[in-house]
Amino acid sequence: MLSVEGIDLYYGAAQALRGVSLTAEAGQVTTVLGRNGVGKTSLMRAIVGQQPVRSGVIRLDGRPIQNLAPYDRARAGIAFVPQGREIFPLLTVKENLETGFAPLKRRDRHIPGEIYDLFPVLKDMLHRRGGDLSGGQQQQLAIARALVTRPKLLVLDEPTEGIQPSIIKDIGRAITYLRSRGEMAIVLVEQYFAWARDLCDSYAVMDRGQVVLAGPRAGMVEADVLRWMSV
Amino acid sequence: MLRLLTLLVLLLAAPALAQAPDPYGQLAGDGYAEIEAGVSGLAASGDLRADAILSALSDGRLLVRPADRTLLIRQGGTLVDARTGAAAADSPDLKPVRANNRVRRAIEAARGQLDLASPDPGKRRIAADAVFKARDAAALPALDAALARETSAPVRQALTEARAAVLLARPGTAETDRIAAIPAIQARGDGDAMGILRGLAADPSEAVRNAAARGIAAIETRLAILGALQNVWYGISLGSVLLLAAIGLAITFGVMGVINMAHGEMVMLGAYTTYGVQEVIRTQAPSLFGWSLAISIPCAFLVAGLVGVLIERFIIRFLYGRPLETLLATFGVSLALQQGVRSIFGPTNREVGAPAFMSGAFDFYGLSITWGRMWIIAFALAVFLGLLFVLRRTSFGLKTRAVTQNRRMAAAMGIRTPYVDALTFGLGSGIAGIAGVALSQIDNVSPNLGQGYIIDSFLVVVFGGVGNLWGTLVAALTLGVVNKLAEPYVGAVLAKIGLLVFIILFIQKRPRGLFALKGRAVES
Amino acid sequence: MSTDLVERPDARGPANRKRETDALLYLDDLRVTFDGYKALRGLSLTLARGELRAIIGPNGAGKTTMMDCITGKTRPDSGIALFDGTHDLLRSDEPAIADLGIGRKFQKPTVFESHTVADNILLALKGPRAAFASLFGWRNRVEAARIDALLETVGLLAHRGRPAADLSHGQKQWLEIGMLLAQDPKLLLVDEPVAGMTDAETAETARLLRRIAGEHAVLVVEHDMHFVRDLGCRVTCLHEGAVLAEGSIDAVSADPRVVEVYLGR
Amino acid sequence: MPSRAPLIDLKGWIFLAVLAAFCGAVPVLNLAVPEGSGLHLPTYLVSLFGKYLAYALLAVSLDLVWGYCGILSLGHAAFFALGGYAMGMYLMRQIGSRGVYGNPVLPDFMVFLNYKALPWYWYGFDHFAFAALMVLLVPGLLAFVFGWLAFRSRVTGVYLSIITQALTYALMLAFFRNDMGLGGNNGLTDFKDLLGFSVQAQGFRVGIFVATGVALALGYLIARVMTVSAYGKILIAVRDAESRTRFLGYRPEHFKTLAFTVSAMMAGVAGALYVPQVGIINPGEFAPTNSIETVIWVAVGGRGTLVGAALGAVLVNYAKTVLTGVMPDAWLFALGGLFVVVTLFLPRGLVGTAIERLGSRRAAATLPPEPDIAPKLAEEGQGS
Amino acid sequence: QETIKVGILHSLSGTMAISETTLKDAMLMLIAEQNAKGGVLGKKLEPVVVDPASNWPLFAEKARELISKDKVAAVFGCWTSVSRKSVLPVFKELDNILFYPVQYEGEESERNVFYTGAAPNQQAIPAVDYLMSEDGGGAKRWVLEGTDYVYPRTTNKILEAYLKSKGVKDEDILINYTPFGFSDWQTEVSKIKAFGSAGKKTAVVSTINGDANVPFYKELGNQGIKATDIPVVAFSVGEEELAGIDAKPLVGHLAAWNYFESIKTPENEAFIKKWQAFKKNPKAVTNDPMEAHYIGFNMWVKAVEKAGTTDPDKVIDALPGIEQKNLTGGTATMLPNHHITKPVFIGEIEANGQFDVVWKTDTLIPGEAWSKQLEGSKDLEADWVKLKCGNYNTKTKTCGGA
Ligand SMILES: Nc1ncnc2c1ncn2[C@@H]1O[C@H](COP(=O)(O)OP(=O)(O)OP(=O)(O)O)[C@@H](O)[C@H]1O
Ligand SMILES: Nc1ncnc2c1ncn2[C@@H]1O[C@H](COP(=O)(O)OP(=O)(O)OP(=O)(O)O)[C@@H](O)[C@H]1O
Ligand SMILES: [Mg+2]
Ligand SMILES: [Mg+2]
Repeated sequence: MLSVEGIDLYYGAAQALRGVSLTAEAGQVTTVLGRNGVGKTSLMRAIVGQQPVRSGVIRLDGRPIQNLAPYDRARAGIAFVPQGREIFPLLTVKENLETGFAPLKRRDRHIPGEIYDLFPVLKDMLHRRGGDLSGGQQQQLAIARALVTRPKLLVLDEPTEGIQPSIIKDIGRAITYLRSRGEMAIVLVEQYFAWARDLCDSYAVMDRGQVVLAGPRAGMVEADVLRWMSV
Repeated sequence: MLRLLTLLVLLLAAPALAQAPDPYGQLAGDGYAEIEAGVSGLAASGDLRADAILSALSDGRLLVRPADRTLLIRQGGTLVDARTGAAAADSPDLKPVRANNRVRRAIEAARGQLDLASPDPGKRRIAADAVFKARDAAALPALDAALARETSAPVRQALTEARAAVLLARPGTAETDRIAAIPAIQARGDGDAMGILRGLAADPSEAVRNAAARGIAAIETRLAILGALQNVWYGISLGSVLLLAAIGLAITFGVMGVINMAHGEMVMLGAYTTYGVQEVIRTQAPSLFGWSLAISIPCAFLVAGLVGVLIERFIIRFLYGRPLETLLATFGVSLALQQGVRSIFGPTNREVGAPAFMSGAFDFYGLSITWGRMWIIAFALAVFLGLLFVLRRTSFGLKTRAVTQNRRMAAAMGIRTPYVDALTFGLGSGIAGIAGVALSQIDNVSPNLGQGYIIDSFLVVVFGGVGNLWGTLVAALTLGVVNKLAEPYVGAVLAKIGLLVFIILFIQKRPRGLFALKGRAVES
Repeated sequence: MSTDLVERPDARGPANRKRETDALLYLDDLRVTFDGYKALRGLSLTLARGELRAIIGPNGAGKTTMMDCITGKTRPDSGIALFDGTHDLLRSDEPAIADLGIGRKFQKPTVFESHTVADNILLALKGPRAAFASLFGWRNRVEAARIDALLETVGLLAHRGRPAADLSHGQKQWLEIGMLLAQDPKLLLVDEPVAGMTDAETAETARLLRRIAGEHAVLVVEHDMHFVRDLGCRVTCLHEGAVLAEGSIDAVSADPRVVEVYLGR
Repeated sequence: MPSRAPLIDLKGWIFLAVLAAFCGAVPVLNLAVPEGSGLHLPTYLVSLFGKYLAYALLAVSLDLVWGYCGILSLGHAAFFALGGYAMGMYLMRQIGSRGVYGNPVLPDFMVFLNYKALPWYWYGFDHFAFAALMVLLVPGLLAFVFGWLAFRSRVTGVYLSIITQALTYALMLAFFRNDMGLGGNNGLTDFKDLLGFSVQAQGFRVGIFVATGVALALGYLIARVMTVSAYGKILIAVRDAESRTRFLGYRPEHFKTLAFTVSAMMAGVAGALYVPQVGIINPGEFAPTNSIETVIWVAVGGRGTLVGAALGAVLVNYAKTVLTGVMPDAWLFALGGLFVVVTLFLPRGLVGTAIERLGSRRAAATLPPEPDIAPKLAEEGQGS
Repeated sequence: QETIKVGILHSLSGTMAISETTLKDAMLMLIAEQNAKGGVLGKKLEPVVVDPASNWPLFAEKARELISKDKVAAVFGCWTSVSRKSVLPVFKELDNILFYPVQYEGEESERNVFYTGAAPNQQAIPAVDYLMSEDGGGAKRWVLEGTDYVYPRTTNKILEAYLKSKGVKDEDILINYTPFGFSDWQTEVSKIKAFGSAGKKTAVVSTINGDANVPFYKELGNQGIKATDIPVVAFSVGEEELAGIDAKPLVGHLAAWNYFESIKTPENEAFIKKWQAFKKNPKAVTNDPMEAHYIGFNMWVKAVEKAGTTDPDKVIDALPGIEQKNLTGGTATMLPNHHITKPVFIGEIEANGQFDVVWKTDTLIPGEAWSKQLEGSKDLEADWVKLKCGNYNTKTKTCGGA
């Protein structure tokens, strides 16, 4: 579904990604691991179009998308849960969710009930301003908002940050459920190793802007991965 | 029938003036004094042609042939002799009989007497007022006759007042009559009534003086209350102007965060559009003039909105995330737009006319309410509510708010940000343009029009709390009312200075404006 | 710990009773309402000098709000908050509270973006805070060494000259921790320090905080239960603006109510 | 090592050198070179340059608070004008009995508006020292009181900008009133001499030009001292994340008030030097657009660079002088266009962009990524 | 070929552009016309136009530039008093000539300035006289409504003194000032209305300036104040200003000027025709300050020819005594006090935006630099021919100032 082929990304003069490649398949979870500052977020930004890549190709269903504007990528089926949540602070929770209607056809413009099953707090807070929620509540809202667009590709950048353990478990179940439907490809950036390992079908480990280890979970050697992730 | 009655009345009055000089000759005379005498004479003479001659005079259609000082009336393309009604030949040396204020005043008074017998109650009422103002004793018989047959209550009252005024002004009215006249004047209760009663302070009769003093006291309280209400009304009206001027800015600045110095110029463009529309209507379809403002509204919205979209596409869009620089760029745009309009339309004011429904005033329980202001208030509220609806209830409004709060994330949600940005800026500019249509009715239509409103607009938006439409509404009305309540006491300048100081102090108390949003959502 | 509140009559009369406590931080019955939503509903907590304490609790339980109250950012509707015996936190503003020796790391890292990493630490270093003095005074070499030592601790030595704006999310977290250490406060309030850190870093952070405790009191909010376990300290679980459970990690995590609202199954 | 930036860096040296050369050359070219020579500099240009330098000082003062402290003051014209008025009042008193009515005490406008005695606030202005003190004190005090109130109440961003604008607007209206006893719309004019020198004399014009140059250099140095010290770092921290500094124990209101007050005094001095060179001070100087123009000079030159502010002021005003003469009917297009072009293509202003191009990333990085005036709607609420 | 340069110093942008731009065009027309006649002293005239942008210090700067850099022989310019005050020192210092074409508050006579607009005694006082007369309506109560700046203040001071000398009582005079560019006249107009309803005939003397006039008149119209009730006489509202207002509700309100476009003389008709051709606009209107420039410019030409040089010193000495026919009849003479003699007309507004002259002075009125009504100036006299002084005190027999 998604294939990233040898992209380079720069912030000004500083290079953040060097020839990074990654693939994600429908019905599978691909997890990206790595220490702080190695370029995970940069890779996600490149995929969703928030940061331009200097070279390399990004394909969605075989179509190169690296030159599309972010909103066109969203319309092509990419949804993004950014690191740092990026809730619309002055919109209510409901309105935050409704921003996800933009790429949908008119008849699809409703909020799927399963979202409230997944994150029951949101239902109680529908009319509170997004910015007033607690950190963890915002994180839940960010995931829910991405799901409203019914994406083909869901990009999650550290979705468990600041979330209470029980809900992390719920999110894990949700990801498993979404994967099990087999329609959606999921890219997951995570620091919480054990959790990510249990969820993923394939993995990639990054260091200094490069992918240093990658493969299906079956071939994952925990010690190798952890070596790249310790200081 | 009525005409006949008038004639009768006038004939009855006529003998007293039998020795008077020929009014026709006087009208053809040189000095204004002579012409004035002619007018009064004509009215009093009971001449059936008086009405036609007076209206010709006030329209400048009354001509005099210098050779024999004959008066002629121009009726359409033809000339008739004023005295005989016979057709007359045109000649190049005809001169119009000139009217100045003195003559016009005489005409008004004269027509007042004549119209007292008009079949149209509206006209009779106006006539009664004219008599009230003129206080000409000669009108007394006509007044009495008119009173005797009057059936409409308001006209009756006006006639009674006029009669009382004439009686009080006429020397030699009996004391009892004078005292009897005072309540009618007192009931009128306005400044004019007060003036008349004040004039009685030197009356020889103690009873009259006392009655007048009581009348004055009663009117004074009434006027004080009315004055306060009137000031509130003025305040609301000023507030509505502020609201109109600020409301577009509440979008471009309040919602989008662009420090839009060119906002005033968008207002100006709207006003010039109104001018343009009226010019076209004047030349192409004069009958539509009454609709000119209604037609201008969508035109102004489109013109200013389009310019707004262009500004956004070519300049502002490169500046998101650098809001301060929008100040610089839009200031540049504002200079260029001003000069552009100056180059095209010239530096002087352009005339924008007021359709009939916008002019004049009506009396509302003693408050004088001008139609123009009332429509502007209604219009401002309508624009406000419309905008509120768009922003709060439509999906475009939701997208606008999402984009302005977090452009990058909005794009990631699939919202076409460039499109939303351009339309939002266009909407704000278009609304500024609409405001220009209204402002063209009360202010100069000149290249500087916008400059006069930009500071106040920013003040209103900030005072109300940036990004809060209701705040803008309340702020505009508050500032308007406070300003107008203070103005009669301290004068316009100090009132304005006081208001500015008030805002400065107020912001200390509420650093984020009147209707600041609270909570984490707005903290930085 | 002896943490009871002692109320002594004041010379000025009974209304001005002077309150004293032995605890470093004494919170009693704090209540906070936002637009009708009760974020804190009678929160009470005491922290002894040098104590390390972990706070857990569901999202929205009021943990951050509690820190806001302690640091003067939010004024509670009612309640008592005393620091270091007698200082009434509810009557002081943020700089005064910081001056008393309370430092804070924010849940969302906030650093001075256009300053370099080193300057961020520099600004946080303990020292005089007056405007006029800062015009003329300048930091000495000892402090330079201290800055380097701190940067070493938080692993940002290599980034010392970069503007803080260029750091990644996790690096900013570390920088904030560095700034907090630089302040050398009596009480450290640490809101979710290990969010976004790798497991190794998490363990390292736990060690760091344990080391600091003893000399300083530390209040840590965190959702990472491994980390909380590593801290090896008393744990307080908040729920709906009040304390739900308090005790050792084992006791708290075995509490069925905590499992129900927080840990999940 | 967080080393202290040098008091005068490279661009500072260049700036001071150019300024010194300018202040040295102008008198020579004007006084020493004979009038017929092609090199001769006419006196009117000396005054014109002097005016630019006064504006440059105003721009530097604004940059101090805007560039380093994030206070976008739209009211600096007020401080400038107040300084100008203080100087103007001194100059008026120097006229003595040489006014048209020959009144030894009352300025002309008071005579013909029937003033019987000098209003109290005119006392003392016959002494230069007093007037000079007022040039500093009046703007300084106003800025102190205003700043203290506003900063303590945490009025920031656009709210602050707009109330500074309201301040200058209110002052403008007040000074336009004839009852203020300051000449109303006509302001103060027809100056004769300053410290005994005739303001018309060529020597005086050169002298005050040089004095303005020196004041500019001093102003620059003061601003540098303030910005390179620890104070300056804290100022920038306040600009970037004011509330965060509070949690570190700083009191932002103190820092801001100090900078604002010093800046206002500098603006006052600029105004005082400006008035004798242009020969008039009138309430129009309080006009909000003047403040906005000052902001624009700074932006054109490069915010947060000080040198850029001075350069921007000189360049924009020079452009204005030339354009109003060369293309009187269309100069606004040119000037407006210039502003647009600068924003679009030189986002950090002339000097800022030059520094960036020269690769000195660090210096340029003192600019915040997101200036703080606009309503911060886009920011996430969970911060701090 | 060598030319004689003439400076034109009128704002082409900013708030004053609305009034001053026309004067720039008028000057260009006059110069072109003179050149067509062969120029002056055998040389062509070359206009130098600059834009002081309604900014007073910029006026001084531009004046300096015109004189020092462009070496103009004379400057025609300024509108507001403050702009004149701003350039005065420059003209004195550099010894050049300014022709100032606008009615002003008086109280000034400078060697380098020639005042071709009206002094208060040439506009304000005749207007009040008219309104007091039987023809004018016999006003007994007065509202002096002005913009708060020196011209209205001084004019109103003079008028107040004058009215009192005519027996008008204090309570029958209402003086009110509003700021520049004032646009919300509701309160002020209602105040006038109330003041005027006290039984005595009331008139308003308006010294409202510039942009504020349009909203003022619009509000008058809206509140239904007709000229027959309360006439308003204005000193700054001319044909040009009326072009921006729908004049129908204003018929009968008055203006006092020394020139009206509607006055029928052969000179005026020719002038209007030339102007409309020059502007390529058959609707272009002429006004009083334009005539002032017309007079001033022609006087300057004559003086240059008389002096045989454009040297300002010589021209200044040659100017007093020069005569020039007015466009409205009669001949203006430059007086020793550098003001000119003028006829005064009172016109009533007509529906087409023109004025109908309802009254005029029998003779030309000489402009007075110093008002006889004001305490401080009644002893002053200006005479640049004999006394060589602009403010000679007839009591102390000294020339004031330096
Ligand atoms: N906006 C930016 N400007 C300049 N450099 C940046 C920017 N954002 C990130 N970087 C740099 O790019 C590198 C990669 O950052 P990125 O945010 O992708 O890391 P990450 O792997 O997501 O880290 P973390 O786990 O801390 O979130 C880092 O060295 C960081 O300093
Ligand atoms: N300004 C506000 N307006 C309305 N509700 C608010 C406001 N601030 C906080 N809240 C609510 O108060 C509750 C407590 O928030 P707080 O941030 O203290 O939670 P927390 O315990 O820190 O959660 P997390 O673990 O997710 O960070 C939340 O439900 C939040 O939505
Ligand atoms: Mg990241
Ligand atoms: Mg929290």
